[in-house]
Amino acid sequence: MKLDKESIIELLNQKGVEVLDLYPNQISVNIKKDNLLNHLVFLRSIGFDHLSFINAVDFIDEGEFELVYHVWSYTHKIHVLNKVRISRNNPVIPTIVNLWEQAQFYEQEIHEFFGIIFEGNKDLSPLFLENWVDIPPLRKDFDTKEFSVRLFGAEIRR
Amino acid sequence: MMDSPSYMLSKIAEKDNLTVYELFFGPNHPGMHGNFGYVLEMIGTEIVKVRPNAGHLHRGFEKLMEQKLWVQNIALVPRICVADPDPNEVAYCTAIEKILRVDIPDRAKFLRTITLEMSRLSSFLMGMGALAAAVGLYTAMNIMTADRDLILDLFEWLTGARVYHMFSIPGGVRNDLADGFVERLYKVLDHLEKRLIEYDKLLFENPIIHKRLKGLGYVSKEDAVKYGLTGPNLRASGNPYDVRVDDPYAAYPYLDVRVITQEGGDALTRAIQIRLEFEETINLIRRALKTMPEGEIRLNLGNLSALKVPKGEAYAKVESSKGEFGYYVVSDGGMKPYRVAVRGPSLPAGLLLAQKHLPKMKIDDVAAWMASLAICPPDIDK
Amino acid sequence: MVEILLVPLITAFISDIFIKNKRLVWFLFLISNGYILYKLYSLYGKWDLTYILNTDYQIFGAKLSLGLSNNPLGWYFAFFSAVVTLVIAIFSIGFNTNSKGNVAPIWMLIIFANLGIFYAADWITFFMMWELMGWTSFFAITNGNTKALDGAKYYLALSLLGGSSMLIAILLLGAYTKTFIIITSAYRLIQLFNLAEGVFTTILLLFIMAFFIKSAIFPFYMWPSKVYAVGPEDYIAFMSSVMIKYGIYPMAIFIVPVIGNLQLPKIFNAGNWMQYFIGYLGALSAVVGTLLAMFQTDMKKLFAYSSVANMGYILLGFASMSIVGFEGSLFHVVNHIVLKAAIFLSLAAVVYRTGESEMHKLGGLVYKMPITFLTFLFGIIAAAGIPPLNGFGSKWMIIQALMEKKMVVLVISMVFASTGAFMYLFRALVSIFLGQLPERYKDVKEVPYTMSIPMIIMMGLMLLIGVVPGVVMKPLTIALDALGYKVDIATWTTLSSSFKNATIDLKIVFYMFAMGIVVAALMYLFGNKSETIPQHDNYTAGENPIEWGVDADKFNYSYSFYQPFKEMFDPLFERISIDRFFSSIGKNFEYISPTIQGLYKRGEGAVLLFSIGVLLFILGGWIL
Amino acid sequence: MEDLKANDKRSYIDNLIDFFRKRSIWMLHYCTGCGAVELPPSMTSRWDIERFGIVPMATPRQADVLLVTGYVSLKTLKRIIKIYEQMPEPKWVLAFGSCTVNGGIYWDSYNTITNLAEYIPVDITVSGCMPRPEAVIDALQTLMEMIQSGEGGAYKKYKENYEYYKKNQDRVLRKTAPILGSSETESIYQEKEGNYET
Amino acid sequence: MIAAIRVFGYSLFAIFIGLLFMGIGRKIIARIQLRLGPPFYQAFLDVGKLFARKSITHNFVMDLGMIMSLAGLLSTMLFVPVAGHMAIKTSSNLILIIYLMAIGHLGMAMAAAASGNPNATIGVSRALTMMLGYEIPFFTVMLGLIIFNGTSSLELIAQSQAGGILNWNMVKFPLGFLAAEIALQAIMGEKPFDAMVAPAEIASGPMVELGGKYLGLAFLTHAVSIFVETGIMVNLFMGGASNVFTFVLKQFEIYLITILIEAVFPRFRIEQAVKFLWTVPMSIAVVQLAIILL
Repeated sequence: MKLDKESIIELLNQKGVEVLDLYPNQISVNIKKDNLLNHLVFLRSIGFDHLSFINAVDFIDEGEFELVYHVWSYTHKIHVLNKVRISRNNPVIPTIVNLWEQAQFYEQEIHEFFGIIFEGNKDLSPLFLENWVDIPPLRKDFDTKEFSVRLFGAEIRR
Repeated sequence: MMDSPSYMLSKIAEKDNLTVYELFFGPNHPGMHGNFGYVLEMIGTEIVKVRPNAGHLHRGFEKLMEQKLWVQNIALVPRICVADPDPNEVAYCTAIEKILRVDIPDRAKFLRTITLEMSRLSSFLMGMGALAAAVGLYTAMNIMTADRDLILDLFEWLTGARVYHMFSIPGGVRNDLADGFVERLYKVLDHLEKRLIEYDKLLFENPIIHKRLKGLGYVSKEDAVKYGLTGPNLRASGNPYDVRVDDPYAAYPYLDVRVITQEGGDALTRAIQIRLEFEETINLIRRALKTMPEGEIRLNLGNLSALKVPKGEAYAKVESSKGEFGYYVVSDGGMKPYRVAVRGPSLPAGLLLAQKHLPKMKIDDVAAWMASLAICPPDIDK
Repeated sequence: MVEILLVPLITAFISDIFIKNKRLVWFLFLISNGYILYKLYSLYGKWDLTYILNTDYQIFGAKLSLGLSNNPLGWYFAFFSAVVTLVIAIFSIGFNTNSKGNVAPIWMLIIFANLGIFYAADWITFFMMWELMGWTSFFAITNGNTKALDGAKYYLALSLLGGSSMLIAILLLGAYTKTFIIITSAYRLIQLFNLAEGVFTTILLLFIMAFFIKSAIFPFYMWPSKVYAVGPEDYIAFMSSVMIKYGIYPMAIFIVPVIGNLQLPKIFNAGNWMQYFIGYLGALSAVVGTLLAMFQTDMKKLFAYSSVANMGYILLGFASMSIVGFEGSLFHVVNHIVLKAAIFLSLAAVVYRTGESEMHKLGGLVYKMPITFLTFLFGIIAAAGIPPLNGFGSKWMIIQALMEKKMVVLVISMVFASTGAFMYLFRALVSIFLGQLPERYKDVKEVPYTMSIPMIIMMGLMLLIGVVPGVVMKPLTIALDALGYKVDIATWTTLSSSFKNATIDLKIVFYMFAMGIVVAALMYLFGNKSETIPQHDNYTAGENPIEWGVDADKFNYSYSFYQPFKEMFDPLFERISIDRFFSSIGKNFEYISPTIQGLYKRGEGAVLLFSIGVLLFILGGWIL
Repeated sequence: MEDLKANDKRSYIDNLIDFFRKRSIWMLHYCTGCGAVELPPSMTSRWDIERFGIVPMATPRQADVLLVTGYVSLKTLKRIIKIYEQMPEPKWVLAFGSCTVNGGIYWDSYNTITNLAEYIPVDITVSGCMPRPEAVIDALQTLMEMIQSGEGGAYKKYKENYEYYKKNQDRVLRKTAPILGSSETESIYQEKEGNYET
Repeated sequence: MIAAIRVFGYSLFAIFIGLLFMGIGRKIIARIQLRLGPPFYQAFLDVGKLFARKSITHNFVMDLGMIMSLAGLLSTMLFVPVAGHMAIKTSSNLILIIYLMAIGHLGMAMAAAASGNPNATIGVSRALTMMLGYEIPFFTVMLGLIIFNGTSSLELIAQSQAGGILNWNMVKFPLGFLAAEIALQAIMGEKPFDAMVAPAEIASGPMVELGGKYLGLAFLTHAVSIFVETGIMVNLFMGGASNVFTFVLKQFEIYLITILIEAVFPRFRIEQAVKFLWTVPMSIAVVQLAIILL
């Protein structure tokens, strides 16, 4: 049964989460860290079966990481951006591997590039980088240009 | 007594770890497409465990894009997937346009659509060639790669570059079609349609291919959705989902996109799926050329180098030849993107399905399995 | 002539007394083997020597007499067995320096039985020796090793089955032909065919069953794999090369003349049903033995099945019932004795140094044991029947004979088996000697000279017989002449069949191969120089194996070597349950005869006592 | 003059061998980066470099030329070095695209090296981002000329200056003690999570 | 002495013809693939380069194996009558030829496995499995011819077909020729039966660690094997030849068929290949054999 965007927003509002209507076919949801799993289970139960991917954004000025869980429904044709903010100093969030298995690799990737720890994920070994000793590279305080100059002797071009 | 041989093999491995040996499939292996690796734990010629070895192509795209201007990144994005670059440009530009909340002219939409579909053709030709090479049919690979060049020539005429076109820009496309381009494109399409008969004889109707690929790497209808497969792989398992129809972008709302689905879900079905979609793509380009309106080809967004995108975020997705390419763009209102995150279509297949499928598979079939799933390592590594 | 029987007997008793002094015992073993060989050499040509003890007893009207005779074919078997036994004896001195049990006295007793079988003139002597050999081998196999008990019991159970069927056959034969003399009984049995076909067939089948059990022909192909896997390696070398031929010898002197002289209707212009019966069982054991050998993980088991397959070839030669096939089979007997002994000696050397017989746990030993490797290489080349070495000539003759007789199915299964032989032989070579050398074998050394010299002798023998088959074929021709076969097949270096222009000159083959080596070596020297790099420096698609926790052990493809091929046969093997049947017999056997169990548990002294008892019993029977 | 003398020393045999080498270049194609996508066209029906005797090979043992077809990430660099060292002599290296000269479009990336020639000796660099098949063929033909004239011998340089290359390799592959990142950040991350190994 | 010179001459001739065929074969495949292809003498250039190259060996077994493999095939070649001529006059017994050929395989397999690379060993295991696959149908066809002619001498079989194309076994026993031709595809290791080298699966299998002169020797071995195998086919089915030129031309015809099949087929998996060989060509061969016997 296909639901339109409004009724989904309604449903989510009933659950007590904050919904933002972004674009046609796309809504954004702000959720709390503790509510994450329940929320995703609920979304899945109403037909949001495709986890597009997970990504993190480093809001360094606010001292927070934002994790975005992209979920798409093949029945309702709606894309939901589920945003969770976590503290930058204690970046811990529960894993969703039990919900979607491919999340394993997205979580590994985010752990590698942002240093966010996924509680309950058994394997957070590096996936892409070897012998990385600096701070996780996709954090805003990591300066790739400076790093490249220092390690590879790249010339800075203006 | 009802144990399958592979189950017994894993039992053997537990009992006596000297029965196991390891084989490195990639990164520099003739059967590997791209720079990617699997470390295979094997008993005999059967795989019992697999460790994916990604990251050889990691360039830190997402970091680099934060350093560059909005428009400079147009040069960067197509490089994420070499085989099928245009979806990246379109997805990136669509995301920017979504945040800008502008609607581009219709002709620009059609031009984007045509480049996307041409890119799909070239990518399919490459994918079919890779499949042919994986099972040793180099003649098909040769002819397909040569035919792909016809499309690349057209691209060169249209955009000035063979592979990385940088054709879509925020607000539209760079330039209009040249005189005679459409006629030439029709000719190439006719040629490809004729060649399709030869491909059928060589590859898709070849009994040996059927023998080798039948039942290989079976994905059920439910699993395909569960594991996040997209594109032809999803449709070959019987799911009639296509981003072009479900979440239309560019000119697809004006075109009647036929979604091809097949039941089966094995490597053979996926190979035939590509072949069927290849035929459909030819027809789609013809329809698009017929209905393409005249008019402007881009919006005036001022000096693009000084483009500022208002604060906000958007996710834009595009159906590439391998599946859903998605760009999540966050802007803080400045000259550069605050964060660009890329969803490549190959990750579920290349990493997750590898761990599900490769155990119990023979070493013979790894290359063919990879080619059938169209795994493209650059978009896993980014 | 009797002294060649007495010498091993006396040696066995003496070594029993000095059983604790290993060096002395094995030295005695060597000396007496040398003496036997010398004595056998001097017996060559004296075909009318006999030693007969006539008695007045009659069993079913047949006069009971016990006797030995210098039978040409028996001499042929005995002589070449003795040659190989001597070489194994040299090897054993080194091999047994630090082994637990001491197999020498019992082994000597077996050699006594061995000579008795080949020299027996009548069925009663033959049967006594046969039984003695069966019982004593049980103790030789176990040799103080508890793990070996199951395999040995299995062997004993089959031996008893064979023995009892032979006893019935002998008694029936005596009752109907009124004689126990082997040669005479064969002629009378042929006459019996026209009188009582049922009895004739029964006798023949009972005999054939007994012989097939001893030679591990299908469907009794299981015991070698169980026995060889557990016995002491040097004794197994003897067992696999010499002892497995005990079934072949009576086939050659008794069954083949009987069947060959029958006037039975031919099927498809090719052979009668008796021929096909023997032939198909031979083909089955060749094919099944080959297939099973391919899928073994234990090297001794692998070569056990290889022996089964080789017995199959020999039977195929018999089945052709032509002189080329017959002579080819007898030639293959010697070839197999030599090559199997060589292979098992090199395996014994490997076990001696590494203590491991599972092939996938070995690897890369070529660095450490080059002489063993070369012996093994020679052995497998010979076993695969590749020309410059022995093994080819006999296979060639058998195939020619079968083709001549148009037995197409048999010849195709022969080719299947010998091509398949190439597969399992090479798999053993790769797994044991080539590939990566595991860390734990870094300190392995080549075996001492006492063991490497026998292996070198074996290599020489294989090359000699391969290039100059006359060294075997000349005595064989003379022996067959003495038995009344018209033979004109071989000169010193050529073999021929009765096809048109079908004479091969093995000397020329050798020359051509040598020329090939010269040309290839010239090409090799013509090339730029090469550099030797360590074994672990390998193409790994760019990865560094160490970083992935992959050591030499985990970079060896040797377990489940022919897996895709095996999976083709998996459904077939699941149905074959002959093994289970005999296994259950073997298991239940201990309940049938608790005596053996008790004897075994009481240790060596009891074994000795028991052996002496059996001997006295036999001697008593003989003298009476 | 000196060059001429060097040429004089080359005997007929040398010339013949170089002719063979020139006409039968076997390449190992390390398919890193974008240049890899232009190799199939150059190898197949349209451009067909097999007419010069150039064929792709499966393993480094069989290959004469190593093609590094684009940017080189750190993980790849390690493998390239291993493969380069596994190739028997004489061997040549062809680097594709601007990425292998100065990092190209990825010059400021934290994971791609900027100049391949610092780590292994490069004989010829093909210009372009990415090089067209014509450029690839041109480079291969230049290589053929170099081989015939006896110039192409960067592999000798690798032997002579092994310490230099080794030092550079070790530096970026961090085989020696960690030289990157301030010790403070490092210690912070070590405390926080054990997954970052030093 | 003269015999030695003759042997040397024959060896060089076989190598020359084999390499020439390889070069022409590559050219033909290239034309099928719409390419220009390498020059017809490319194989000579390759071999020249390989021998001039420095090479890498893992241990002496690799050297021994490569020499053994070339020597084995060369000695096999000396038993195959070339237009009725042989280096040393002796009986060219078919069974002997079949068994002698195995030594080449053994040498190659040994050299490959000596490198200790699992890829090479898998290739070897596949090659030997394939050998069991093709030997049976090929031998069945040969058996028919041997029984028909009452001789196992290749020379006599070739002579018995003298006198025009209608006397050729190819015409008399078309089914046998068909079965042998399919088996020959596998003997030569061409597609669809090239699972043993399969680059996309096991990185060119046995050749994975061979470089320089070892690969050069492997090339020469392959060249001689082409000569031997086509030579056997010409003698068996095309009635030998009256002069060397015709003989080589007939050999090329056989090779051409192989190459044409090679160009347009993908490869079987190894167990599929064996099953195929034991069903299709085998049943054709059995029918042929039955026709001959009855």
